[in-house]
Amino acid sequence: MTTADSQSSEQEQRREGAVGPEGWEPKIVAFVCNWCTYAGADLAGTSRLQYQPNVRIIKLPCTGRIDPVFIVRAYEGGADGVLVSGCHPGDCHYSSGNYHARRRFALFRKLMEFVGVDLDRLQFSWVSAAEGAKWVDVINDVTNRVRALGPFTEYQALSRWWKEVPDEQAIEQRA
Amino acid sequence: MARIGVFVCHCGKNIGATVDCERVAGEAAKIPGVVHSENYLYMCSDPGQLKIKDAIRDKKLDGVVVAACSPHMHERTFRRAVAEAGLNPYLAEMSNVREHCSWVHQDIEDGTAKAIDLVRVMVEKVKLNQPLTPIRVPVTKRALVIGGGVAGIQAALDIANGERDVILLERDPSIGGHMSQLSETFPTLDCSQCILTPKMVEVASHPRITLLTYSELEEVDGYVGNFQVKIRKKARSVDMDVCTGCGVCMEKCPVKKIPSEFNVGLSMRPAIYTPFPQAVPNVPVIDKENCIYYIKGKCKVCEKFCGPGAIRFDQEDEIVTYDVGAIVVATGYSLYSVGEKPPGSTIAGYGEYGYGNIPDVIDALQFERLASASGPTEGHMRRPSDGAEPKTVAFIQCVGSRCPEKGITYCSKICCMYTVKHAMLYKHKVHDGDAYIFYMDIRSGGKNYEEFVRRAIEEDGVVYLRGRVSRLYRKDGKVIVRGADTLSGTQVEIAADMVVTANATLAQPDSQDVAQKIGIAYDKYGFFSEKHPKLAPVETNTAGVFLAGACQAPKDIPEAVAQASGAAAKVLEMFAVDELEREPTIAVVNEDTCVACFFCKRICPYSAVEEKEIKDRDGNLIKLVSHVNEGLCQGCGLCVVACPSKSIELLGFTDEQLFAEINALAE
Amino acid sequence: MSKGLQDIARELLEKGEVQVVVGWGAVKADPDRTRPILVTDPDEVGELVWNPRCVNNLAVYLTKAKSDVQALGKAAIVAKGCDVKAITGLIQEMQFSRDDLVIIGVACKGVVSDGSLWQGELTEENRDLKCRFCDVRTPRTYDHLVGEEVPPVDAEDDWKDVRELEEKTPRERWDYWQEQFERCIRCYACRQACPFCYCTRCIADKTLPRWIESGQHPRANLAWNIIRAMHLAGRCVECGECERVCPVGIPLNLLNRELAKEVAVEYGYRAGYDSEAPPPFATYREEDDQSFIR
Amino acid sequence: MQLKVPGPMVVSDFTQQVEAIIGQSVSKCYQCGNCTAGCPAAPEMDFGPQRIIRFVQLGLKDLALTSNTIWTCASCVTCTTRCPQEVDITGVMDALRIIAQREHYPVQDRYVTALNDIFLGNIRTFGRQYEIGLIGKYNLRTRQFFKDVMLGPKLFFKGKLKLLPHRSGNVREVREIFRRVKEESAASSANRAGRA
Amino acid sequence: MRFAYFPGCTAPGSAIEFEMSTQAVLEPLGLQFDEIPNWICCGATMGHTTDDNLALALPAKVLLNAREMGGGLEVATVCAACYNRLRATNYEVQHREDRRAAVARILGEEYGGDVGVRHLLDIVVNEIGTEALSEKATKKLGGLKVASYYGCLLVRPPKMVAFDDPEEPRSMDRLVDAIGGEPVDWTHRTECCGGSFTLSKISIVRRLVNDILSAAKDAGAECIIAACPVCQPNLDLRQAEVEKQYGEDYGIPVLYFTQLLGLSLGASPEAIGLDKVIVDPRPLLSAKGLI
Repeated sequence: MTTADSQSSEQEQRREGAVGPEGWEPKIVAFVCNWCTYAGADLAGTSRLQYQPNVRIIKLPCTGRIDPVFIVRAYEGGADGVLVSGCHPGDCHYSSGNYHARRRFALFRKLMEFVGVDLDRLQFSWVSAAEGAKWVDVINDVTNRVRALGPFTEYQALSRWWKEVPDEQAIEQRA
Repeated sequence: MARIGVFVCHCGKNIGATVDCERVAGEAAKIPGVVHSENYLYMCSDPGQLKIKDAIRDKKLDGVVVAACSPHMHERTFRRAVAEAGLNPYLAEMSNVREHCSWVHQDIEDGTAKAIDLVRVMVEKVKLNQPLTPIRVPVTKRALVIGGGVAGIQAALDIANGERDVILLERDPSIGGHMSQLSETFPTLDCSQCILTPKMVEVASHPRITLLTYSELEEVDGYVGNFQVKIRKKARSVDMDVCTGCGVCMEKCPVKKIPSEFNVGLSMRPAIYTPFPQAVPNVPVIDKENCIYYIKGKCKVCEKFCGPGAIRFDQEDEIVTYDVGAIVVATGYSLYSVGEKPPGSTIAGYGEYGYGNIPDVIDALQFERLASASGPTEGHMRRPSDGAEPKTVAFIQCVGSRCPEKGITYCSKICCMYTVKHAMLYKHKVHDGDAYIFYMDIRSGGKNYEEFVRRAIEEDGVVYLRGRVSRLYRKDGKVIVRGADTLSGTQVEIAADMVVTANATLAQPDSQDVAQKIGIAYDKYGFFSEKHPKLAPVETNTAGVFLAGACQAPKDIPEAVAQASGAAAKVLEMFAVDELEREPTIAVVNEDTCVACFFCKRICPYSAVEEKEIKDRDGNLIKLVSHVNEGLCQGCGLCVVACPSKSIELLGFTDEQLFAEINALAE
Repeated sequence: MSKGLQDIARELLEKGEVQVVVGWGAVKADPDRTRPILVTDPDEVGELVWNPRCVNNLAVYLTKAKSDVQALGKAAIVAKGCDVKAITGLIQEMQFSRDDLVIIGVACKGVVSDGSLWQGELTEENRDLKCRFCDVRTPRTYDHLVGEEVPPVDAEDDWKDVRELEEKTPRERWDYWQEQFERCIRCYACRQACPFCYCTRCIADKTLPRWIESGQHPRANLAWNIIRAMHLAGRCVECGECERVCPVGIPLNLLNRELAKEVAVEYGYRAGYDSEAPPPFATYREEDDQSFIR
Repeated sequence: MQLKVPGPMVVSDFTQQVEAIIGQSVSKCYQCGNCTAGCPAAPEMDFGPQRIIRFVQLGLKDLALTSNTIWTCASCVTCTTRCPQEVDITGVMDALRIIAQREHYPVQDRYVTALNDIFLGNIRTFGRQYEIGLIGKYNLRTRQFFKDVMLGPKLFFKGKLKLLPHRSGNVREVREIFRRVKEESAASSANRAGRA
Repeated sequence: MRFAYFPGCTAPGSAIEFEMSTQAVLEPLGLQFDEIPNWICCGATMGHTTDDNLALALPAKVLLNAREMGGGLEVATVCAACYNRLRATNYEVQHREDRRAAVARILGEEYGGDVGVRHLLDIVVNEIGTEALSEKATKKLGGLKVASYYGCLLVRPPKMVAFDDPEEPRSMDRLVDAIGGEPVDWTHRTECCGGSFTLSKISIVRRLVNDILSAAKDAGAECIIAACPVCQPNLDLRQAEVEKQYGEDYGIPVLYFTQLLGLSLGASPEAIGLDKVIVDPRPLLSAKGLI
């Protein structure tokens, strides 16, 4: 939001071209844990596997560190889909973080479904540090599904009402 | 305003081929707060690092983003370089434009666009990075080893020989563990006690080792480098300093008929006893449950005959406390019983084997005692019911193991090999006898193990029958074994003189209590969990606590010893420094807004969250808040998410940083 | 009914067992309503009433964030079954201990959705929606009980209301909730009435970072309502106070009940039943459902 | 004998057919042989139960359904009780017998099926069992006119065999049950065939 | 205690003494067995080896009929085979959605496995209890050596049926002990007698019966008791031919547990059908002064 005006013209063109389904490319944010999925994505890289370029990774120590609000914020920022990925059950670097995350997201998912979000826009996977190939499958599949749904116009329509007003209180506090 | 430097690496062609690095650097320069941006062929090379250092100094950078490979590869490198230039290393971050970008995309437009996004994300994060210092904790250079079996003995000796103090804790009256009960060991057939006893003696005489036998762990407090342990020294009723170990008390004790634990019920012992003649320490204990004096209030025969006057009927349990820096857990295993299911257990016995009530059906440990030269039969093969030499012996493997029906799904690992050994020992002792082994698979992976199996079959004539045994019952003084051989597809019935069951290896029945006291994880069978199954098999999830031997999973002697030495090396590694340094990724609580609901405390996998009282100057409680012990916190961030009032931050991954990252991707 | 309640309250105050009784009192100006009152004097217990107009969940006054009842000394609270669930939840969340509180439970056949509809008996028309699925018409725990025990409602489907919405298409649900949330004026009455919103600083008010956009517009309203529901997941006892106080009539309890249903179905847990139980989102089972994770 | 695998190894239709009846996967069996070891009828079987399970695992339908094993099983449930992997071996035997009869496999032991037919026929007719009719008809069907000829009188004179059948009051309902069972079973096998 | 009674097809016929002796013990034990109206056959082994749907439909019908009697009665039965089928049906419909649906389609009525099923032995040992039983048993058996034979269907598979240990059951032994007999410790309590082949595969049956009789004899049993109308005739009726084939001389009377129980509760030999047993128990019992 804050940097929209600083993008290169090329970038802007690219994104402008992607407004409608014509030439539109899905934008997906992935929240992944540092120990399994991030490393699994590294392995996909070192194995030179190819996948679609629509996903942007945000790294956290553990899926248990992912607050559902982060996901809400990603949608607010224009994401068409969100992926959460971490260690397989039993493999968590912090022993139980992914188990807690599993419960939290099982519920959050239901809530999002209940308010009318298509669940292909909110997906979950276990990808271990050894599963480079699985990471590729997951990314391609998530991307294809979100592509099939088209832009998340419902959510993005909510934003059109909105004009960014700098949060003066926040600025004050930081100063 | 921030002063961020962005450094884009080509990694030769590795990144440069599918990411236009110049354009990435150019775009980065336009991000508000970025005051320096450049690209270079190899950022991790010395000249590359120098560019970063120079820019830090020249442009007075307060944050660095290196767009290169995975941080798992070079984060340390760049943080070190940044630190050398005088900037706090935690103000540097990496954007992974190689593994996550150039290597996985072919189109240069796609790769470049994604790389720009990835850089933007990290720039926004670094703007909010705070200088952090690694957590430093002092180390008490004394170790506690729990369990005096072969693993514990080995770990204690290795640490002590590394010139560090060790407390070796054993709950039985003597150290030695299961290994001291064994006759010979596979695959070399050397005598178990002959190789173990010297080590036991060395433990007793080592100046660096404090040996606490007949003692149990009460409580563990503190964290890595700074544990406080409480140990209960049970009353022996014998003064260790006075007793000479002459053994007269044991001879004179009028109680004679207590089944010997050491001989697994195959012989009897008195109420005052040492478990076996080579016990270390060679000081008896009085078994209060069976001692006539303790039951009826009179007897004291042992006291009358004790020359040095070492008997102390009034001795009481004593609690001692030690500060230790590291703990090695080596509590060993227990053996499955075919007897009836104990109340509350999920593990049932074998009704089809008569629940252990058939006299000539013995378990593997009993066979070890029968075969041992120092055992109740002095090594002669004599079956328990009538003392006759058994001429037909059936050995049954996988009793309790690989048997979900009775509660245990795993393979006990050591039974295949010790059963071969048993059959071989039997054949060596009874030349005209027949040995049959009922097995499902022969798992003989190990140095010289398969050769050992072949030797038993080819040279000693041991007969392997592939199948489980469905039923055992007694008929005319024999044990009828109803089994099968699936290779020939036939039912097999053997009228055996004796049957030996290779019972499953279980976790110690109280392993969960021990784990909870120490604060380590355990699996559903009660075995302790290692930190990582591949790369950290000796460590636990609790820093400063290490595992050795069969308390982690079934293991044979060389594996237990190897892991014990590994644990000792880990301890000595820790003790090589005066202070431990840990990543500063830890959680901190905002006490002003904390409402003391303690969801954080409930969810923390490391029990790092404590309740803290905030008091006024007069000592009156104002409120309760939570507090994160930085020695215990591992930085997972579970508490941060669980906190309803958002009063906890995870340094290095603060909510503000993460929102900034997400916002950087917004349109 | 009120008489029995007054007797108990008087005795508690006279014997000094408690210093304050939190209960409902009549509103003289408006006979259709009752209001929360604090009684500290045994002679004033006549103020206390119990009838189907006693809608407020008084548990909200027990937390430090909302009132200083705790400062008045040991309290007794008059509580319906749903209110007692809230009390149990607060004890579970360590906001006070059971020993610090005397619970005067009231057996309840339901309260009226609107006091003016009260014609002397409860009907399908005037009974509050939340009471149609009530599982605690007799409180699950209490020190004193006013009235005879009432069996729980035998609803054919305890989650009929949420299932009805679940059966619609995602788009229909989206439109439905947008229509609801659009009206939200971010007055935070829901937060104020909720016994579990006891944070001294709500994340809606946190600015560094800003968790939820402030202001009144669809995107921010959606975020607030989602996050509010998530924060109450596994904790909300479905007392319906949020929905009752909402000035624009958003069916907030429906959102809460969707999550309560999932928690009940997936984890066999009902909030407010057991103060000793671990909260469902501070614990897990290895065999928890993971069919949604590939 | 040879087991040929012409293409990718998939779970065979036959295996699935058995698993649908027993409600359990036969892949749990690790061939320990405990079932064969404890089987009271194993000496009379041409393959032990463990072999039969193996046939089912590999989809070797003809071997499984033409062996005498499935007709020699006494349904004593010893195998299922002692199976370390909790495989319902007795259930597999039942399933194989059911499939063999439905699909008209040549039955190794007509004595058993003859008895079953008559037994169930009696239930269909009378709602209950009619023992003297059972023994008589059975001997007729299996052409062993004099088999157990001495047992019948023994029982008869002890007052244990009644000459007249003892009817249940709701024979009509019983016939209806048999008719619906037939429909249901036909439907479920058609279903399975359809899936395959 | 009141139960819905399912006598089973053998009650009026081959196991008439089981039925007679059951009826004889009810009153002294304070039990009331009300016969399920219009009960039908459970299908027995023949049912479940012929059609998986039939195997459940017949017992489910019986249980539904029992439920119609009202009062939430549990079903009681003495036949081990019936007991096994009824319990197995409950287990299957409780644990398998597809089977429950099939049963509902066949019977036109939902059955979820909610009607409890008890064997008389279970009721006597676990509800009445051996202590109370000992008090009621006025005529003690004077140390009669009894081998308790449980067979297959009473204890297996444990998940479905067991009120006792599947390998080392002791209910009947405790019962024998309570009424003054001496339970012998023997090895073949739960070995199969081949009952389901009693008319079709006689050679197997003879071998298995011989094993059981021989084990009982070795253990010094004077008689065998059973709780199953398939086992008892098998061991009793086949005894002569087994003796002939294997050259043994057993002569061990095989009784129903209810017969000994009836005796100890003071029933007459006629009332418990001692005359119906092929290997005549009367010489043994009169030698012991019991009749």
